Amino acid sequence: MDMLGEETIVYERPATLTDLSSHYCPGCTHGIAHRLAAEVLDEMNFRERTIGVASVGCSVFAYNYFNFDFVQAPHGRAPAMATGVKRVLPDRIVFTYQGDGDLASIGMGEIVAAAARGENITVIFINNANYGMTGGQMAPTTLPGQVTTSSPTGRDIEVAGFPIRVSEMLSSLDGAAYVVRRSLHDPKNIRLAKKAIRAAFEVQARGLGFSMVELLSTCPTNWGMTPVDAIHWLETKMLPYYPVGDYKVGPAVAEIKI
Amino acid sequence: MDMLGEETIVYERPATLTDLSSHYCPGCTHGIAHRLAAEVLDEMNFRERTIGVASVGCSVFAYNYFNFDFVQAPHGRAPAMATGVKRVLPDRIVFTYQGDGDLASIGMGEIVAAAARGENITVIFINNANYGMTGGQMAPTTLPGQVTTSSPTGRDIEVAGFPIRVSEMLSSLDGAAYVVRRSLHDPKNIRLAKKAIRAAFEVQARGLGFSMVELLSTCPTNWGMTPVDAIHWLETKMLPYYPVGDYKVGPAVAEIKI
Amino acid sequence: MQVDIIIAGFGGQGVLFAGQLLAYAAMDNGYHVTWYPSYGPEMRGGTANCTVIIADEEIGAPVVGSPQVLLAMNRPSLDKYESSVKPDGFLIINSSIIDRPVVRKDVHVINVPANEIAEKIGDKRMTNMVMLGALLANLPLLSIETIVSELRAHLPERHQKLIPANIRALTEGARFQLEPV
Amino acid sequence: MQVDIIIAGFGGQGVLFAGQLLAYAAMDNGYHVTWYPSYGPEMRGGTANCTVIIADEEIGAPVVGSPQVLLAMNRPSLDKYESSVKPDGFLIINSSIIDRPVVRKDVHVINVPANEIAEKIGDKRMTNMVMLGALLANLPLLSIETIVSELRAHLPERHQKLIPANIRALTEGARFQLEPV
Amino acid sequence: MAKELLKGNVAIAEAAVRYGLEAYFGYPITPQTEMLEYLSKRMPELGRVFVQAESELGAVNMVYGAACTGARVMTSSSSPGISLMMEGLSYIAGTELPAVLVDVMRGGPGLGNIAPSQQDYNQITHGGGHGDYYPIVLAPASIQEAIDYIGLAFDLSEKYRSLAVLLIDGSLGQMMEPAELPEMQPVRAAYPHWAARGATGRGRIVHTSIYLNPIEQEKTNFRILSRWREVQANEVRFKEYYLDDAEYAIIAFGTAGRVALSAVRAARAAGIKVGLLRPITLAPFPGNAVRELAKRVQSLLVVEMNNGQMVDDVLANIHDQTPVEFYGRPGGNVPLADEILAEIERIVKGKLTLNGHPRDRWLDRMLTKS
Amino acid sequence: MAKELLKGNVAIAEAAVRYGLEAYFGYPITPQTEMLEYLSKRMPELGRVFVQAESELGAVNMVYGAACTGARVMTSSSSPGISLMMEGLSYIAGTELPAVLVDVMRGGPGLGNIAPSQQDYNQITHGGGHGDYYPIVLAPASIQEAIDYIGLAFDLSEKYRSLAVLLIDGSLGQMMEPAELPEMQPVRAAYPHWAARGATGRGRIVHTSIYLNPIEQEKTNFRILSRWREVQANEVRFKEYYLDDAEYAIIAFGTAGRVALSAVRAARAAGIKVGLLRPITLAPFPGNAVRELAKRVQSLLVVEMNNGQMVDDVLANIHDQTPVEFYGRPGGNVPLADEILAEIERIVKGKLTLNGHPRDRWLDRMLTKS
Amino acid sequence: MPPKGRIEVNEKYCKACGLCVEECPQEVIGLAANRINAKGYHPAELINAGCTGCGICAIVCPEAAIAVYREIAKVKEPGA
Amino acid sequence: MPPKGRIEVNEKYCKACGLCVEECPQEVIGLAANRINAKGYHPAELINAGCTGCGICAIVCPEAAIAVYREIAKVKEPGA
Ligand SMILES: Cc1ncc(C[n+]2csc(CCOP(=O)(O)OP(=O)(O)O)c2C)c(N)n1
Ligand SMILES: Cc1ncc(C[n+]2csc(CCOP(=O)(O)OP(=O)(O)O)c2C)c(N)n1
Ligand code: SF4
Ligand code: SF4
Ligand code: SF4
Ligand code: SF4
Ligand code: SF4
Ligand code: SF4
Ligand SMILES: [Mg+2]
Ligand SMILES: [Mg+2]
Repeated sequence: MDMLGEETIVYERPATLTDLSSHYCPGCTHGIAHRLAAEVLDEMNFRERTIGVASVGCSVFAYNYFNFDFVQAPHGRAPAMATGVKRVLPDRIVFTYQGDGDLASIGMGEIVAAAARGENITVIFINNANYGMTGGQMAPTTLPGQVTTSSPTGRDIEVAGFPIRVSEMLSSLDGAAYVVRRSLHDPKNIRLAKKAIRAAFEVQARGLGFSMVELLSTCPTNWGMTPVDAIHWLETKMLPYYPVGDYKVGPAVAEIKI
Repeated sequence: MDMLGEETIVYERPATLTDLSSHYCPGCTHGIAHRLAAEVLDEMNFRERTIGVASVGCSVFAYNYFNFDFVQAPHGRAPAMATGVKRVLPDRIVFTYQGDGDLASIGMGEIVAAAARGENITVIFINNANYGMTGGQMAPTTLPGQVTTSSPTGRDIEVAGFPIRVSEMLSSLDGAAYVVRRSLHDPKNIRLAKKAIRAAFEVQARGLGFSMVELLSTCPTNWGMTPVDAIHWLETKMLPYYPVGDYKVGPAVAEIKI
Repeated sequence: MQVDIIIAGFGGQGVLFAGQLLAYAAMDNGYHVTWYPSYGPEMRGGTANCTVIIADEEIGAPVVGSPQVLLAMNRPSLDKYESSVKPDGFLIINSSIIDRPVVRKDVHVINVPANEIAEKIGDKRMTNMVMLGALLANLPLLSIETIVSELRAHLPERHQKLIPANIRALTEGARFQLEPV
Repeated sequence: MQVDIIIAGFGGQGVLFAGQLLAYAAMDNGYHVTWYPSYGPEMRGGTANCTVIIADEEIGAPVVGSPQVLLAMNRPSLDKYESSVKPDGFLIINSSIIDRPVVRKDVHVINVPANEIAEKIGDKRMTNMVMLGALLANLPLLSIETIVSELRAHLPERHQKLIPANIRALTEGARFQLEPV
Repeated sequence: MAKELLKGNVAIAEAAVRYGLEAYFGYPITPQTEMLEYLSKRMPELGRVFVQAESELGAVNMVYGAACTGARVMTSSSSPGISLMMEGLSYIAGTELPAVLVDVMRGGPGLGNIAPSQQDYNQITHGGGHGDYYPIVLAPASIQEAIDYIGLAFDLSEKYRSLAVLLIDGSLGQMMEPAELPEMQPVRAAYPHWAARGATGRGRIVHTSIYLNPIEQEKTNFRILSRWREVQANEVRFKEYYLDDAEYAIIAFGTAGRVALSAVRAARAAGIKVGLLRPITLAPFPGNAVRELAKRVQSLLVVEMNNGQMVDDVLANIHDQTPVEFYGRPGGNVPLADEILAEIERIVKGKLTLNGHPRDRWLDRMLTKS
Repeated sequence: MAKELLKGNVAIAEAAVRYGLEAYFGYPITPQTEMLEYLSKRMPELGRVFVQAESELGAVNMVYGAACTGARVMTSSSSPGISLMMEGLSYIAGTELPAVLVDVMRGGPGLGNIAPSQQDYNQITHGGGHGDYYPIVLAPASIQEAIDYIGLAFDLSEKYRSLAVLLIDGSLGQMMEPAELPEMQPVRAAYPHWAARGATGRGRIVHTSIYLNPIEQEKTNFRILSRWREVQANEVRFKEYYLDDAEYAIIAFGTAGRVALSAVRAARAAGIKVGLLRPITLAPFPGNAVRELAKRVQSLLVVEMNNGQMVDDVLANIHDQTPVEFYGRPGGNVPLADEILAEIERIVKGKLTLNGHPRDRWLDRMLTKS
Repeated sequence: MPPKGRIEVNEKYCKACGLCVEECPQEVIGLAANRINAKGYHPAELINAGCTGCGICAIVCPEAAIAVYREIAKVKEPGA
Repeated sequence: MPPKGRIEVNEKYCKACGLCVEECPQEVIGLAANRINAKGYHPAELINAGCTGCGICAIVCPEAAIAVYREIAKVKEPGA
């Protein structure tokens, strides 16, 4: 393409992302979530006071991509580890980045306890309706009838039960200040997701308590789809079951303007 | 008292209770919950097909008091253990009996998963706002400001967070068929509690999924009160925070007439 | 020199506190001392006991099989420990509620109607102090005065007003002399 | 007799399946055999390889340091394993996408433009079969026919129609003769 | 039945099914996930129980519950997941119930990696959970053995009312090898007298591990230990290779054992009289066999895929003066036969010492190498 | 400072505070709950961190997080709770972080009881978690030692970037004894270079235990083991009593050690030349001291409050021909000095054997007794 | 006329918690002042006439210690 | 007239997922058919004129591979 005349930068890779190429599969929206977190932390100028907590799942290596301090938690225990960090360093920004297997299955005890305690941390929760890293097994978020490697004939609700709507569930807790669900399937929703992440960190910076942004995300590889088809599947299958929305916006939070 | 003329038995110790004197403190309403479960199982004629799952808490020895098969689970894991029993023996009646520390703290992962799976078991959940067995520490259900041995200046919500309303929380799960809260503080409420326990076992017998009856219960010893004062404290302090009510009554459940 | 004392009774009879007073007093008198509680297999409403060891050298085992002294506040305690007391040892019995005689013939038995004395003093909670007084009188290792000053030091503020009653209880108890075997 | 074969390439190049075919054929021809996959430290989108060991006695180690045969489907595989091949061993190279010559002088190198041949056959997925054909031609342990019958036995129903293409690929590959070192 | 080319994880799962597995509870973790995946299809097909638990804690406690009913029940996991099961395993042991666990070990500690290792030998054989208890631990070295020993695990577990663990490394889980599966056996029809299945026509049965009275707990400890002594007396298993005329011997289990076998063969080809003792039961450990062997050879080489764990059990059983050397590859590395051959050559050269710990000498060599 | 009459659990908690404890995370469990209760009051008073976690899993992972920041941090629990921490402990070890754990052991396995025991010796010293790792384990036998060694635990833990465990039995947690607390020391002002506290003015710091490449994991395993060898070389601690002229020796730790001391005194009074070696560091184990001692005496008696666990470490260190006998009381029983005295008298009578395992002989004796 | 009832307290179980005393609408239960059971508690007993056999004491008793009986009302003779 | 823009794809990051191609409202992005990057992907590139610099491609890119530039609209001269 020809060079333009005098130009302005509309979009640039956020400074807080390292220059490492990611290990995610092509089209996996984990990458979008990473980018949004980086953009927000850059905008808030929080790089030097942020400590991330990676979980176990495809995002286990999240620490490779962010240029700030990071620790890596056992499967499901990121909220507890984040609690340890945050209590010792209350003026730092501490967030966990967790998948749905990690947060809603093995880690359910820790996320509920952290939310109930009103732990002043932020949780970025990637709901991709399966266990990505281990090869696509059923997660608590797997849809009824969805075929996975451990629900080979489709999730049978009679035997494997019903998907957990985590945001709805956690919103019943008094300690939760900000709990919302967003989706990463199109530009508009991505923009809204970014705003929510910003709000969540703002909640933390103001000491208002537990904040969580659930993000509907694709797993093209294990869903067995192209990235574009995966986006479509998310929109048509996941969204109806997991409506985007604000499930808990505490009174003090409602005043935050992004 | 003088003997009466021809008389009828209005109330008798249920046959399913063993003749062992309990280890509970005087006035502890754990005993009422035991009695109600025994009455219901007797009425339903379920003794021979019931398997109880005791948890870790003051009720760890529940198995001593019921004259049917019983197993004893690690702290918090009763729903998982019950799942193991029930899956192998789907036509048996399987119930857990758990305290609030057991169910809502260490065992949160298991209870949420069991409810989400729609596990066809019944949970009798004793909420006494503290850890009775270990000497009265703060539980997830301890009220704001309540003094316990691990919240010596009263539960500080800024640091220790907010009590969890378990019934409300679990009712958000699709797998939960019947989730209600009752209280053991007066005859009327005890009668309602019994009805709820009956309904819960009925739900299970009909294969309708997960059922739980939360029972507000006293702990005179650790609350540092007489049994009568404890009843009063339950009524005036706990009830407002934990309203009795039906939090989830699935459609098929609503048809059950007790 | 080493003296092993077991104090045993119902939970609520002040067994553990009586032992602690002994331990404080022993420490402040320059002895080595250990205080070891045990709650028995019953969890609630059961028996409680503690072992106090007072010695003039480093103490090994904090638990003992055969104490020199048993302070039995109730019948189950007597039943449980009677046979373990060392020959020539002391058996201090709360005769108010222990309704059977001691069987052993090779120990010194001191019967103290502790409940009654305490009630006479006007405070049932003093039973343990009556018993402790009897113990001190028969085992001249620590003085009643020492115990009183430990009471002053360790009774919670709101109970300090009970010190006179405590002193009376100790003194009344101390009147129970050794009966020859 | 024991032959150690490493087949290595990108995930998706059919590396693991080619190895399994060899393993099935070896088993059905009465050999001892092991097939051992490994995914390298990268988790996703990385390289894949497998080790196939064919022997006439019980097989010890299922992994080997120095294979007799390396089937290199891509450049990273050549880079990684070239130096490990046993002297006098075989190096079967997918010359379509490996853009450097083999450095070793003490091994037999067979260059196979496998991608191109597969595309000529009309199915890119046949690359692995072309390579396998070359391997079989140079290591006369198992016949192409055996492999074909394993294909019939183990290709999923919906891929059975590809068998003729597979046969062509194997045969085309088999035309690549040993170049003397 | 004819031999089939089978992947380790799948072979174990199908063998368990054919040996009458009634219920499986598990949670995904590499490198054992295929077991769970396979059974998620297979068990429901047969009308048997499969549950993907919420976690390994969930899985082990579902096993605990199902074991109380007398059912043949199993779970499987890998190192970090096994650590999460420690409380549950201790309870199962304390309740004297049979249950089978498959541990497909990976590199550790911590999250480590998914490559094959034997780094959990101590955890599994010497009690990673609290309290005195004694799991039976079987270490197959081939897929055929894995098939056979999962059946043995069920039998021993039930015979001795004990935990039985099939302990393999990731490579055995992932590799394929021809092996023969057993015939399908019927699920049991009669349950043991202690099975809690509802008190129909009888008094209640209670399963618990709490004994508030220390004397009662001690009796239980003695009972468990007494059973363990029977296991020690009756169930020690190991395999010997080339030991008849051996002047040197290797001791290694599982994959390390089969790699060692390759090295032994290579050494034999070079005229070195070396043999191999491969423990099948890691617990009970074949201590007598090791002791007798030590008397016959000039030196012993222990090979493991860890920092040296079984080597301590070997040393503990050698009261004479035979030098022991160690070679290990922790962290998810499988030693190559050549590496072991080099070690054999080294010990043949002699100049071995009885002083110090073989682990220390090994680490010194490894650190100078790298 | 003057001596005070202190309860073990409270003494440890207050000592930890005075040694600069910055954060405590725990969960109630008898017989260690007083530690948590005490700190629930004490830590907030000082503006330090106290959190009652949702479980032991929560607690250990809060410790893990706090340890990443370089803070002095600790948790405490008892046997079943410790089992739940195994995964987290393995992660902490794999991440090479300092952290302190207090384990107040109770009778097991399973739920067992709340009485004092030493049944978790193997779990704690030989790695109850997965992977090769090596916690430093200190075993005080009095409240004064518990106070002193909690400080030592912090120091060693930080010096070697290692887990350090204070391992006591329930009786030490529950008993009272005069002891002197240290002066209040200030909380640290400077943090180690590796502390993750926000990347102000520097590049990022990452704490993880994952090394997908087995070679990197192996390097980590070697690094951890190398550090452990330093610990073994520098930090072995034990106490000796009456050993100068001893013809017989007892080896026992913690409460069993102090009971043994009473028995030794009684035996000495009866003219028996017996002494006591009491390991302070269970890991590193005082193997050399035991070996040298074994050469000097006619026989050794190991006493434990379990089925015989440390006895295996004793045996492993004795390459000569000294007979070893064992006496244990598992299940929450504290042996009486008289019982040990009887054992001393038995070994003095002689007729000991070098064959078989002392545990087997002991169990036979116990079973015929009861 | 209210129905006539009576209760039997199984003293083995009673722990003198007083809940039955508190809840009895007829206020006819008390704790036996001068008697203790094997566990050392002063067991509950009927201290006055007037028990209606309403069963409330049994409903609130945590120890299932109380059995309640009620006189069967005489069936009215036909024609009466 | 719509604004004029351009994008730069950092080929090191691009994995040819095609999300930018799909979402570009101007349909000016394609995957380079004949070129692969170090990881073996055909990277995205502008294939037609008409980019408005809207930034949508960057918003949907999971690899943060795209930088977007837009020409600064000439400020209208006063009086024009
Ligand atoms: C204790 C433990 N159990 C199991 C695993 C294996 N494991 C690794 S990632 C994962 C699931 C991750 O799924 P999710 O959290 O949904 O993340 P995603 O990969 O889908 O982003 C599991 C089960 C583990 N590492 N540790
Ligand atoms: C793993 C584990 N952690 C802690 C304990 C100690 N513990 C026993 S009971 C109990 C609390 C019980 O409280 P709750 O469940 O509320 O029952 P309650 O006694 O109040 O009826 C705890 C923490 C244990 N036994 N196991
Ligand atoms: S497996 Fe799924 S979640 Fe994981 S990187 Fe690939 S697409 Fe993303
Ligand atoms: S401690 Fe509390 S809950 Fe436990 S038996 Fe006593 S009163 Fe009941
Ligand atoms: S039955 Fe009714 S009236 Fe009679 S004692 Fe009981 S509560 Fe009182
Ligand atoms: S309610 Fe029951 S336990 Fe309580 S005093 Fe009455 S009879 Fe006794
Ligand atoms: S900036 Fe807009 S118009 Fe330009 S390439 Fe990207 S999406 Fe298309
Ligand atoms: S969205 Fe990003 S990664 Fe995907 S094709 Fe476009 S530039 Fe490449
Ligand atoms: Mg996921
Ligand atoms: Mg409770």
